[in-house]
Amino acid sequence: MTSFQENRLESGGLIDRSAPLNFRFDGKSFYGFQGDTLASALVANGVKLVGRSFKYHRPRGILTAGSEEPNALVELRTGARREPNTKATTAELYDGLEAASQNRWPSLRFDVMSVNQLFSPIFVAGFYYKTFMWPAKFWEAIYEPAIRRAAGLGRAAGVADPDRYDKAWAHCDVLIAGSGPTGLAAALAAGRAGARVILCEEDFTLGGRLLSDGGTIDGLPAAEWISRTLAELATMPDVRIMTRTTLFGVYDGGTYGAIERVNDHLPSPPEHQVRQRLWRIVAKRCVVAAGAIERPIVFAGNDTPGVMMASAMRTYVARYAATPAKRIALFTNNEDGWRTVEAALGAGLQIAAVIDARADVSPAHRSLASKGGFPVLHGAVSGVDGGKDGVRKIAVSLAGGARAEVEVDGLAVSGGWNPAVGLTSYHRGRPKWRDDIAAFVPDGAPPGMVAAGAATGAFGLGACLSQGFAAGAVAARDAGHNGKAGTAPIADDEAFSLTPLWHVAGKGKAFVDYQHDVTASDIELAQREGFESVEHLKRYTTLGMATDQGKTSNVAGLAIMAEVSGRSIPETGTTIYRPPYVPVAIGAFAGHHRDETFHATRLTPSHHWAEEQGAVFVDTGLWKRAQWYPRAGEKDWLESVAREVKAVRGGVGFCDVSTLGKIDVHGPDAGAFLDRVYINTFSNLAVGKARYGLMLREDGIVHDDGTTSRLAEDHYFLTTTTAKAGLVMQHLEFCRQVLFPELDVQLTSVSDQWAQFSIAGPRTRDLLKEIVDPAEDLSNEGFPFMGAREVALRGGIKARLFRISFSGEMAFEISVPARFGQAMARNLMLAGKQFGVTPYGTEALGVMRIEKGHIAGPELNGTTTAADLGLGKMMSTKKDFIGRVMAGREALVAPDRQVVVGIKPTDKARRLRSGAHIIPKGQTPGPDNDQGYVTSVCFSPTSDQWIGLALVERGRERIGEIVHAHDPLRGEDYDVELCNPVFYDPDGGRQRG
Amino acid sequence: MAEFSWVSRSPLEHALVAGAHGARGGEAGVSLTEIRNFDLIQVMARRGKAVDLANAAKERFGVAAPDAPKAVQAQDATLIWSGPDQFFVLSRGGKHRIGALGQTFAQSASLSDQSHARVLISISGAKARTMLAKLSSIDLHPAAFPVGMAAATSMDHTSVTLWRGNDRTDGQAVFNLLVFATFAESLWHSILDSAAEYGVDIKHSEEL
Amino acid sequence: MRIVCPFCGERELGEFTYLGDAKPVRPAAGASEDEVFDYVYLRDNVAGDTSEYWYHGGGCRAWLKVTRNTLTHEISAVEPAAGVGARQAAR
Amino acid sequence: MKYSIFSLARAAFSGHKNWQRTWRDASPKDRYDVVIIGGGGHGLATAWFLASEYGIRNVAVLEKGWIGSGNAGRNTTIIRSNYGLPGNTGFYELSMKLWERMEQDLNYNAMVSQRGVVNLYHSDAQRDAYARRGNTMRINGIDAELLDLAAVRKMMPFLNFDNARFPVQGGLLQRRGGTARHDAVVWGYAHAASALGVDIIQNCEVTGFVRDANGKVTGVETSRGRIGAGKVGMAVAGSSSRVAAMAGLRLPIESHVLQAFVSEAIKPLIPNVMTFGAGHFYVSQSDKGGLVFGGDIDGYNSYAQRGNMPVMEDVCEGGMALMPMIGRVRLLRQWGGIMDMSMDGSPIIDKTPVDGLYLNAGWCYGGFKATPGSGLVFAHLLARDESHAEAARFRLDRFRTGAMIDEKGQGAQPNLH
Repeated sequence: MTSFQENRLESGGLIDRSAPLNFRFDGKSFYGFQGDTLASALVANGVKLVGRSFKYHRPRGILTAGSEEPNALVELRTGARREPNTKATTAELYDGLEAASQNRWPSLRFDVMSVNQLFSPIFVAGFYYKTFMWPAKFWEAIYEPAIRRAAGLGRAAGVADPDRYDKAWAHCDVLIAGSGPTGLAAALAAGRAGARVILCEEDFTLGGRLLSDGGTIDGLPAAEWISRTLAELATMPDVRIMTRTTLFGVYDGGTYGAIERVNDHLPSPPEHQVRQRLWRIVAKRCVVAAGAIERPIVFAGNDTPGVMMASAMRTYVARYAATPAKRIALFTNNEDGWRTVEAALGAGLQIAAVIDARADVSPAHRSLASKGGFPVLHGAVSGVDGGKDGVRKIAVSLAGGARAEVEVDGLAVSGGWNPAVGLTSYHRGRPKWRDDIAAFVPDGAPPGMVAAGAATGAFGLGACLSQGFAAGAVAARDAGHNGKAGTAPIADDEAFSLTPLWHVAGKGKAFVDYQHDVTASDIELAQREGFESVEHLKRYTTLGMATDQGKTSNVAGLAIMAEVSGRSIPETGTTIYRPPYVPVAIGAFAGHHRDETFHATRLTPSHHWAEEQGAVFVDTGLWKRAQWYPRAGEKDWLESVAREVKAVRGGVGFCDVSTLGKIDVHGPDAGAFLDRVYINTFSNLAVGKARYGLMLREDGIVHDDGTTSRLAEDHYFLTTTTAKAGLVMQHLEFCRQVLFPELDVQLTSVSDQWAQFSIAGPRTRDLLKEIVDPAEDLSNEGFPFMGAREVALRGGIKARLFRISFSGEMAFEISVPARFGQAMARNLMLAGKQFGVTPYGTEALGVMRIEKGHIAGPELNGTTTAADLGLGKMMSTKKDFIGRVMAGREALVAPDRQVVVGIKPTDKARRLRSGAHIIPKGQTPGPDNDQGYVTSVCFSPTSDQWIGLALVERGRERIGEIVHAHDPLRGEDYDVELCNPVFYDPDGGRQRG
Repeated sequence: MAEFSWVSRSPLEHALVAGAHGARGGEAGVSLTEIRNFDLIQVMARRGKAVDLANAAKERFGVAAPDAPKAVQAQDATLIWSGPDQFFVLSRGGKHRIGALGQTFAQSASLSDQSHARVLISISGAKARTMLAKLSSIDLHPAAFPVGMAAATSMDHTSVTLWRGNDRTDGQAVFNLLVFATFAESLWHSILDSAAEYGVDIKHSEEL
Repeated sequence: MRIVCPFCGERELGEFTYLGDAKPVRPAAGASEDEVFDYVYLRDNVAGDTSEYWYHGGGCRAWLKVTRNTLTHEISAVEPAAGVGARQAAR
Repeated sequence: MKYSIFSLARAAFSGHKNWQRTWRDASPKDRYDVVIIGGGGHGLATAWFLASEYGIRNVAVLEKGWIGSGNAGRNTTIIRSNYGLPGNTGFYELSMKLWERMEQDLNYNAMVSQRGVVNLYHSDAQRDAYARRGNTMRINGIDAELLDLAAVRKMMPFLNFDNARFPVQGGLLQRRGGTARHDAVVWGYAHAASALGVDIIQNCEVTGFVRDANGKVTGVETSRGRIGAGKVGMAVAGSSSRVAAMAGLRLPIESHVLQAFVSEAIKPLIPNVMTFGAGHFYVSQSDKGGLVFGGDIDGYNSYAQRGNMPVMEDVCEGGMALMPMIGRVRLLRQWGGIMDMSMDGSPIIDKTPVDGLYLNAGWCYGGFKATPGSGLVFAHLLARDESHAEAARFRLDRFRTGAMIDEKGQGAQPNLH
């Protein structure tokens, strides 16, 4: 076993050399150390070529060391855990890590699609809008599939994600994004003041740029200051530090989104643990200490592997003790870039030259150059010689016009720094331009948020510390904490002088957006064609739309657009900043809401009893309801349902109807209240009686129906349909609190309090006599149809008994407190055994309601009126009620409306299906004679044929007419007769008997 | 004539398996206890009678009924705020039934029996807050949610009543949760899922 | 978004249900079809501060009247929907 | 310049130096026969149809920002004509037929991709509702197929069939439905309309209407001065109420935010457009590789063009419930568009009570797919002063008469449509 890493320094860095980690990249085995990212480990192993670009399949190397990386994207892990487009620069190395390069075939080094580069003169921005139009059919057949195959980057696993996710809430006074000097100083100040603090850091180590750039704070080396600070923060119980956590968005009311990569640094999450957790953080104040991102300079060949951001290069050297190159040049337009030279020299690397675009270089750097024995060239890099094995030579255009060449195997580039303005701009804020640093800085922020440090363009260490500290103190004070914050940490400010340089003219492709292969000439072309608005530019060229979200490309792109369109950069403006700050796994947003736990499940009081009986369940909203109870030997559900229906019609059966919404309406004005919400009158309902009610929406359309009983002078018990239970409660509360606050009425949902069963069939009374206390009079006189009252049951419990019927049979509904629901089901079986009692499910319930012509969900579809349903006469003319006026509009009372009618096939053996349309007999179906449709159907064991309900134009006037049921979707066409919707016992004798 | 037995069954009877759940080794981070034998009556002031209701409550329970999201401990009942001008009376089974309370509040309130409509779960342990943060958007920090604080809120899109009871003898906070009966099994599984990584100790009790 | 329920305190958006503009007042019994049409269908749809009905269904079940800016989502006032006056009268 | 592979190849030889602007950058004239407010897909399509079908070329399209900056550039690119109620059915099919010839009409590749739209169902009731709708489509000559579970499995084997809370039972398929590249639609209409003489005027915000003594609209005040007009057409979905208010009109419309999301680009994974029937989630995959998805509106009036987290979570929950294979795919960007939610969920294309002012509004979610159809029927109304046969039901007074076109049956509650 060897852990030889050719580009690893002997000492230094924040890696644990005692913990070697094995990993594979494109099948080849390597070693890195604990503390590495995949990118730093690849650097340490001398791997330069890591990916291929999106369009031209150009060889690409690692450009950055952070979440702004456009090039070094890999497929991480294998099998069901394969993650496409993972940034090697943020992937924490673990033992056994497997990664593969993307968007290449057959291999990274020999990629057939790199032939695209030959066609690059044609594959310019927006070329596809101008071609692939002929012949029209070829788009879907040929062009588009080819484009789709070529596009995209990595491959998703294509199978269910085996890992778990969850979501959590957190609350604090001060939320801090970033743990660099600014963030740590802010945490110190806020924590000392007594505030509840949450600090989020996307890295796995705290310190931000201090980890790469070092420095001296309060007289201590940066590393020591970090440990001292963390030790102090650890003593504060209300300061919470979350590493591997990125704050990705800000939402209204001080709610922030953050993603915690709980176990991504392991091969797979430990048992019972999640892979990632989505945080919703509610913060009174937020300090954005997200730092800044170094930006490239656009020049020909700037995408050659080995060209790297200057700050990234010193991160690899200083933090990871990994050397991206042996002989490097620096191309900079600012003072900060020189720090890479210092770091490289410190690590013993060779500096071939510094190309500084500025007219002048500081005396300190000039002497550094002479001491280090390398030249300082005033000019710009205008070309790169090299290929998939990396940079070999760079061409330099010197300020005087001469050219020079420098042999190097690595080029560090610094075009200046862009403050991370994302979080401050996500509420459609537009950052403002600052000439002195040639960058956009935040201009205001969402309420409660403030930026500090490099995120505002204050790049010096001293400024970061003092700004961060001040921001933390103010945030704590604003959140109501006035404890002593003490003094701010102190450090010097480094010089930062910059001469803007965005683009170096030269031959060859000069990349602005590396990942999407957008070049400087693409931007020029976009301008020429009128796509001058930055939003048009973005959309036409795809600039900034890649997985790096334009972090390295956007500002350079608009600077070039400004140049070619003759506007200033601020005039050109930025595109709208949109969350998330880094791409976030969709699984994390879902948390545990997937598979069977996607939504909650509601169980009826008799659920587990029904399960024991072998019931088949159906989802009704969130409910699981027994759909039917199959018995051995039954060949299909139709047979089971027919048996259940016959058992009810011929004897007795029962069904759990607890899913109906149940509402206690209390108070002296309860009756008056119900008069206003129902179309019919309830204030005159006698105590001990039930009545069917229909309520409208204010627009005159039917809202819901159900029976309401008067249990006492000031107490009604209202039922709703299962589907509308919540909505009706909300509506009634609106009526009570907002529309009619003068009424003394109180509402409570008692849906969960009562287990309610429908007991139906000619033997119902016999069954009830077994279970109800013999003192109760259940005779037709003692308990007439639509009676409702409390009764005692044998064994001592009280029940509410309602003589109502949905099936059309002699029937009661009985309610017992819900914890007796299971006992009730068992007792009904016991009491009814001698009468052949049969439990029935929702299917049989549906069959019997259709046989009886009762309306339900398919007819109450949100567009039907009371009259459409045949209930127009219920509308009281003597009172105001919700929906009364709008129900009278001309189109709602038009004579040709589609109204509920019964249908039966003329061929008795024919099956009906819902959704078939009704066409006059003998006519060819078309939009002009489409007269309605079939809403509900069933096989009626009672009629021994299929029957149904339909909404048909003028249907009630056409009873007896033969029409055509047209069902082209299922290839069926047949004649049906329009008939009375009440197929069973039309005069209602059975339910009254 | 058949003999009918009326066994009261908790909606959690099927789902609750007493013992350990989730991560093992070390003390369970979360303790869950279902309390099974209670009366729960919703009391709602009639129009213009809030003051009368308060007086009647004070007379019966010796404490003022809560007029803000709080749970007030009386000698043999807990009065839990459930909305403007309304509260729950939670008591050990049989102590304060709706019939008896109906007389107390006959002049001032409407009553609705919710004894069977809810399940009562008591949650405690070193990781109770951490676990609840996955389900509840309420700030449960000791300063924000002290003993006696209550909330009508939602967990996992399900309405619940949450309040902080007296601390355990070992000083751990106790969170009480009233959950709608028909949602109880579902929310129970969500709680177990959320708590599994900390280790869970599960039991039930007839004692309030 | 978070709404400060006057009864429960600050709560997250998911506990609330939106109804709409609170400005239109339900016409009294006997109002004409035109008046009711206006109430049911026409909206100012203001870009800026607007008063609207929200239901704290995931909490105390109170209907609230919320003053909110539709351009920024900032909430400047919340009161019980029946109005503070009506509520006091009710007590 | 005619676009083709040949012109592209020729241009390549000259280093692409000779391309002209895709549309002319016009300055406002004093007066136009028709002024259209709103340089989105609808406004530009209206201008193109006015010029190409109705011979009215003295037309200006006024856009307060950059063309396509409203919902045309902020949608999920889906096209379909699977509507179930008279009025919508015929109109959206008219639009679909225009999509099918758009590229040839405009000489611009808008990447109309008829990859199929499947609405999944999870219950018998949903199946029945889709059967009703699919049969309506067939009766109107529109393609529709009802898929059973086996057919869905075959077409989309990657869905969660095994342990779903609401198992998929089947779907309603419209094969001719699909997607189109939204920005290209805008640019294509701008390109073709500009070539026929239409003035496209960006950065020109309408600040008021000019009315004559009789109240007739005779022009508009703008940030670039007064512009006279024979007729003024509004196509400003998202801002309809605000613009109408300048003419003293109140509309049966509310503005709501609808979010959409796109993932990182990945190799082809999802072949068609799918809607989840047991939650709020729909998805397609762009030609560039991103999964483009969305769900329900946030649910409250908003002009903020950005959404909140609960809906974002709700959408991803739907996505994971339907296809748990997308768990590790990362969401790259989220944005919000302002929906012109009408009181019945269907659009309004009609004259207004103000003489000379014409309204195209209330598109709810249907705006993008309606683009070409909307352009044609609105151009017809502006040119002929009468409704196009396929838009005759999109009347402004239908709420007053009760002749609503309410596909979802939610009534006067815009946020539920």
